[in-house]
Amino acid sequence: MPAMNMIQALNSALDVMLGRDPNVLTFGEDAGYFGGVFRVTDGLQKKYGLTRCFDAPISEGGMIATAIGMASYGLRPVVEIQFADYIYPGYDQIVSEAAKLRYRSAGDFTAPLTIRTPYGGGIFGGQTHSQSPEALFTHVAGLKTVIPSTPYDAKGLLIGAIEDDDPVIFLEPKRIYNGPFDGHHDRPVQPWSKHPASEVPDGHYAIPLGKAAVRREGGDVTVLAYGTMVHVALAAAEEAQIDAEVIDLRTLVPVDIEAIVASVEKTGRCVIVHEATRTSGYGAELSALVQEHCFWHLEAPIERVTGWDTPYPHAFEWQYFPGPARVVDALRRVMER
Amino acid sequence: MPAMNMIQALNSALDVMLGRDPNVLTFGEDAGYFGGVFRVTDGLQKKYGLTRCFDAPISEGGMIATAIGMASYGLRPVVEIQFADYIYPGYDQIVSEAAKLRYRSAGDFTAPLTIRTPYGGGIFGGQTHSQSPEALFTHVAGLKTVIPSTPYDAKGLLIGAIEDDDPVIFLEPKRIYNGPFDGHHDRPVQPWSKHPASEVPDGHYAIPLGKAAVRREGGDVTVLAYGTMVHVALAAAEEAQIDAEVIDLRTLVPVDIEAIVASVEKTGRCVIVHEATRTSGYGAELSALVQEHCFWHLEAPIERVTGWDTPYPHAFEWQYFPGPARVVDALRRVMER
Amino acid sequence: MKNRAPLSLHIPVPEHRPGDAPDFSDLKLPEAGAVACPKIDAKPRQMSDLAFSLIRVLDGEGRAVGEWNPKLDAETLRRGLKHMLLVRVFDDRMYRAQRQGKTSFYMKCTGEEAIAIAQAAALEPTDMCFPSYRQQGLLIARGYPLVAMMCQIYSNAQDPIKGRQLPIMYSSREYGFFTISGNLGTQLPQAVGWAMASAYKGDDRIAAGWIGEGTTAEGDFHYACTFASVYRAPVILNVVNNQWAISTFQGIAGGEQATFAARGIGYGLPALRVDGNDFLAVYAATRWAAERARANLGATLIEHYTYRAEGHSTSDDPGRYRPQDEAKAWPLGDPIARLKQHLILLGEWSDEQHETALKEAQEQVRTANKEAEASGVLGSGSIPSVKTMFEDVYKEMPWHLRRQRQQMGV
Amino acid sequence: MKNRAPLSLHIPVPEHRPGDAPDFSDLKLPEAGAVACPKIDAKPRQMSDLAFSLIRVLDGEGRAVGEWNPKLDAETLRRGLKHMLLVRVFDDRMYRAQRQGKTSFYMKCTGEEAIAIAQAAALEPTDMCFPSYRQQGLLIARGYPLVAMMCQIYSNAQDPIKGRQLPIMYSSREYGFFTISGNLGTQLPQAVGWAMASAYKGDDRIAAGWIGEGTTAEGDFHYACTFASVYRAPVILNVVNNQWAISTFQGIAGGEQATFAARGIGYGLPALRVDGNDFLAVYAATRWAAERARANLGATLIEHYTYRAEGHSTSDDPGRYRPQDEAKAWPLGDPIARLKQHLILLGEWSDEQHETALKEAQEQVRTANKEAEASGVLGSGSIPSVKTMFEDVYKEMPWHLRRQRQQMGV
Ligand SMILES: Cc1ncc(C[n+]2csc(CCOP(=O)(O)OP(=O)(O)O)c2C)c(N)n1
Ligand SMILES: Cc1ncc(C[n+]2csc(CCOP(=O)(O)OP(=O)(O)O)c2C)c(N)n1
Ligand SMILES: [Mg+2]
Ligand SMILES: [Mg+2]
Repeated sequence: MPAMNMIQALNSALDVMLGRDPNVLTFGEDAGYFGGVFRVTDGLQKKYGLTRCFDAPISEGGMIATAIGMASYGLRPVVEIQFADYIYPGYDQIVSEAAKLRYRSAGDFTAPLTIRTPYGGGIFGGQTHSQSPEALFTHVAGLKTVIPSTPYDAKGLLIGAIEDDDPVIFLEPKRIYNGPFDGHHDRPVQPWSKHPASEVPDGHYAIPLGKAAVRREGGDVTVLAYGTMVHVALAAAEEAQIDAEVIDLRTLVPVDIEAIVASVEKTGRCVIVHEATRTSGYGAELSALVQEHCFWHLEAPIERVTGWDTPYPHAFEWQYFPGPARVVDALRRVMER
Repeated sequence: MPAMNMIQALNSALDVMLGRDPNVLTFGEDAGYFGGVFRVTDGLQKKYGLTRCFDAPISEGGMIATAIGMASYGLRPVVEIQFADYIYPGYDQIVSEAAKLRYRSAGDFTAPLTIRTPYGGGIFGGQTHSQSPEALFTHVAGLKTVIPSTPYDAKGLLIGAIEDDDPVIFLEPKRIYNGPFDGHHDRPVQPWSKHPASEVPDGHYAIPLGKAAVRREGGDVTVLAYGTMVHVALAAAEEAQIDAEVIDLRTLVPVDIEAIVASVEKTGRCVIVHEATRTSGYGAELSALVQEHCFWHLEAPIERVTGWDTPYPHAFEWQYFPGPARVVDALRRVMER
Repeated sequence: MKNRAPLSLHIPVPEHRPGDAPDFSDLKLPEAGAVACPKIDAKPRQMSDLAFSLIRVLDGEGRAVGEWNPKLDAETLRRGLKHMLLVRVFDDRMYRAQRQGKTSFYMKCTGEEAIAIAQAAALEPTDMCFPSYRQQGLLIARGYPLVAMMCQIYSNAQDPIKGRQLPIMYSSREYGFFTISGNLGTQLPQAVGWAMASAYKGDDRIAAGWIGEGTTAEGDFHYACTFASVYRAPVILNVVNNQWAISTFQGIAGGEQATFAARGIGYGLPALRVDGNDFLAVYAATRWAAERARANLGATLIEHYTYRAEGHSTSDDPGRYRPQDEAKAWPLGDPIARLKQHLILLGEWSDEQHETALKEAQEQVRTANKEAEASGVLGSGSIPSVKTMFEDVYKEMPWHLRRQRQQMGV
Repeated sequence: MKNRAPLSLHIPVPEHRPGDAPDFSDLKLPEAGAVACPKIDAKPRQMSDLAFSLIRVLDGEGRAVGEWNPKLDAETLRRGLKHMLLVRVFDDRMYRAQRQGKTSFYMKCTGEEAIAIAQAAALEPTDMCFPSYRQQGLLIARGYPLVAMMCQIYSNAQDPIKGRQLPIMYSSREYGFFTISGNLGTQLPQAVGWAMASAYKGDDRIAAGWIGEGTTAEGDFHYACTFASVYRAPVILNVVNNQWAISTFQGIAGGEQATFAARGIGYGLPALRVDGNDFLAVYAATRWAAERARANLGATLIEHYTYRAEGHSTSDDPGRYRPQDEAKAWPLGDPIARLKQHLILLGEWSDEQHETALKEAQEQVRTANKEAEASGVLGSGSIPSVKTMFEDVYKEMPWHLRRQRQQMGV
């Protein structure tokens, strides 16, 4: 099996789906001839032709609106939003239309579209190339929100998302496009090829939405994470030398509540990690769910390790990024209790 | 002191501020000559002239964008969005611009604007006239989110919001514009005039943002609510005959953490009530905050009573609306623990 | 610069307000038949004058004149007239139903019937419509059951969309009628996307979308025009300029400075401005745009110039912001009366026939309403099963919705 | 309909791609001086041809010709030339700084210098600018310290915006330069709002906003045009058509079907299309629009037709999507060379003076950069105090941010 980085894995997922299903097409800003600023659609226009993979006007609202129209016709469009920070002009079409089409028409019309977009920090992108807006989608009934953390999952989940009959927000942790990142920015960059999850089958395989993955088994504390933070959490668990169980949620809505409850009931402790700003972040929902389902098992307060409640400041990339040190502190705090 | 309903109180707040400060102006769809579909700006164009209170194109994005430009000039614009359900076309300007102007320019430019908009259900408005989107704003650093529950507070908080130097999302519980509503839709409608909080001074007074109000003192359980749900919670407390302390948050961000902690440390129990859909609603943040600050005081799981995770269905107004019966059940559950 | 007058802010205001006598005397209208009809493959720039003029076919006497005359057979004209009558009768009945407390809300299209009815006639039944809430005529012209419309309005157990939406927010894939959104304008770029998909698949169906003149200020209008122009989508973009957006006159949407049709010019789209109360003119313009779209020549923007004869909705009282009876003064008249006059002039119709047709329409609506009310009206009688409240959020119900349904005890 | 060709989806493609020889031969350009200059109070419809033509003043020999010739004195011209030189030298230096790893990102405006520099000269220093990231020339023409720009680019302790933003996202209220947003287009309707406020206050300052041709597809462009038209805002709306949006050619933004200036017609805005590489034409058009705005006649849309001579940013390699050296083939040449030629023709400039001016610019930039680097570059040297990371989110720091700052241990 070839070793792929996350970009190649995502490209392979699109390649497979364009090859299998004539109703799949993809478009976005610079996504056609050039293949996308992150190269995820590289080569697809050449291989499948102008109308299967093309450039779009700089109009996130227009892209998502036309994709909804295409989906209502019967296609399965995949829209690339160049950075998650730029998805807001399309927010009305996502929230008021894509998310509600099936419900308001009692299933008469549906919107099986996938919106792919790179998110997250760690790349010195400043406040408009580093955002983590997942909670703005998890609050919206009718949407599914997916975030992969490895090349293998990226391909399987993207295929799962495209084949899903509901609208999916597919957030790609751009910091780990080219290699896993545990938050130690001062250490040499690792390529994916050294990581087992870079072994990606060429053909079709789908990872069902709604299923989490236990990345590290442990008995003392449960760490809930997704995207880049999965790797940070794993590093922190090692460094803290705490028997932590690290769960990669993979799908935020619908979330894999069984996996979460099973783990927290076992460990009695929980740390939630995300890059997004803290207040009303998805960590709040996870914290509420855990205490609702596992209250009598909790031996310490649930901790949230998150981005600060500020925009992402260019000069303070690593002071803002919730790195392993902060996760280690949180793990120690919950264990002390 | 005149008895005012919430519409009159809001109108009075705008009247006072237009009279005091030539830099205050207000505009919105149908807000000029006609005085707004809910009559909140009634008479203001006649009194202050065309340029102080005027009609706007049907362009929430354009209204908020131009208001930001006006605010950066030095004005204090008050924008009316006809229904909160229609604010999304302006979401990018709110999140990417109004919320970030001060930070990204290090205070060189600021956006002291107020966005007023009616929200919430209970009026058979269907899924596009009943939404409660507060959590989509509480997650955004740089925004303040305010929700009044009485005429007195509506005026004082709106003046506080207009005088505040940061952008404020001011959500008006339209179900209680004309009278308090405790969720008993089968009982005769009460006018505000029978309620003490309808005594509203004519002149200027401001309620500082960030301060909650204890609406009912109690020792057994803390109920956190805002807007219409404050009245539902008060009714539920009576009906359950439980010694519940009902806190009206009034400002969601920055939230009055001291009031919350003081109460929950006293009661050891907490029920959170809001109309918005449950998953990633503001109740999740409240739940997370309470268990982080009061973990060792909690004697029962924190309960959330919220709207279901569906759009607001026209035929099921009262099955969807989180009425007193559901709050009573929650109060009983937490007390049984 | 200092010795120049200070800047001042311009706020557009309509010429007449309550208390004034309605007066359209300074409205300049070209004669019927005055506007030339270009070939469907003509270059948009060569026809940009059409955006500032007005395509009219029926003249004051009810004659059909000029190059845009679609020369329709009497049968088609009679069908159109009957459909317009049916829409008006339906609107009156449902308006009363709301006043009687049988539902929460209703919206009429009185005075604008020609637009949806003539366009439905000019389009193929398989073409896809993305309407606003004022194109109920499309469903009626396509033969959608009145009972189904009424059950939607009553949110009763027979409501095809299970009581999920506000009255008049119909949806019917089968009849090529896209689920109506309460959010203005969103459907227009969706129509463009549907049309792009049709072209992508080598289909022959085109799409049409409708918004009001007030809604042109939304970004969605701009998205629709941009994508339709760039990808030459086979779509007709209709702007129904009934001159009012609730209480707000068209000047606040930009109507003071240019026509709404003129917006098309900047995108290189053919832009037609049509007398929206003239069944023949609306039919001809729509037919022209449809042929152009089917010939892979791309999209057309059509402004339908009309007047909203009644309130915005049952929640609105136009007497508070515009002169009483302004509707009666509207120089382009009533679409039903004008088509009737034309048919009578042709010797294809009579007052007696008209009376009969009206009675038939009333009877049809009465019967349908009886049946609909039998299934219940809002707040009394049958309603959809509460269980269904949790369905269709997703294709399969996830755990959290199943759990919430249990908490609901259903 | 069945016997007609099936529909097909049109995807615009540029004429030339890597490997092709650059070729602009089928570009039709009117002669310099060919376009008439209307009075500032002329009706937009009477000047709609301007949107499809091109205002040019400098001809091939460097003569200034035609009605649009602003007849500037030699001193103004020399200042403009020196400012353009300074911008280009500054860009080259900062581009190298990024390549040397001293910062994360940089964007040049090479080939587009005339736009910001001529417009800064045509506007009053107190007029408010809402730029995109390609109008660094505005700051330079207004005398903003180069060191401050460089400290922003290096995110060091002297960065006026405390390291909060990506390089080149300058902000200076004092110099009438609005804080640049990473989100495209948002500043254009904000400029309209600022202009409305100025008119509301009876001020005499006008506003100007800039976006690229690709950004016209955003809703913000439509909002800006709509509000500017409806409220007659004293604002100049500039679309810089450099023909590329990163890798995407202008056809994907609608440039295949019409000009970007033509968008103004539908809003009833005067729409000028200008040779963006012609200092005199840009100056004249801007002056015309500014006078019109100050006379309470409202907004003007200006398309500056130019060519993005280099990569989109330091992250971009144009060789991957367009022919090598296409810039050199651009028929409207280089704005610096053209103004230089004009000044020499006037006898007001010489190659020697040009050499000296260039050296002075290089010296000025070198000195400034020394000073800036002394305060640190990205990742080494001084940075703003970490405490400041939590400031300016709100005017007063709320409890949760104070708490987070404590957790951070600062
Ligand atoms: C996005 C959005 N903003 C505001 C509204 C509230 N609203 C409903 S109808 C209407 C007026 C629409 O006027 P117009 O577009 O001219 O259509 P008409 O009603 O005249 O047919 C408004 C402002 C809405 N439904 N959606
Ligand atoms: C809302 C938004 N969408 C996408 C981007 C990513 N982006 C940055 S620059 C750019 C191209 C802009 O092209 P144009 O408007 O022509 O300006 P130019 O760079 O040519 O000056 C894109 C797509 C963004 N910054 N903001
Ligand atoms: Mg209208
Ligand atoms: Mg460009």
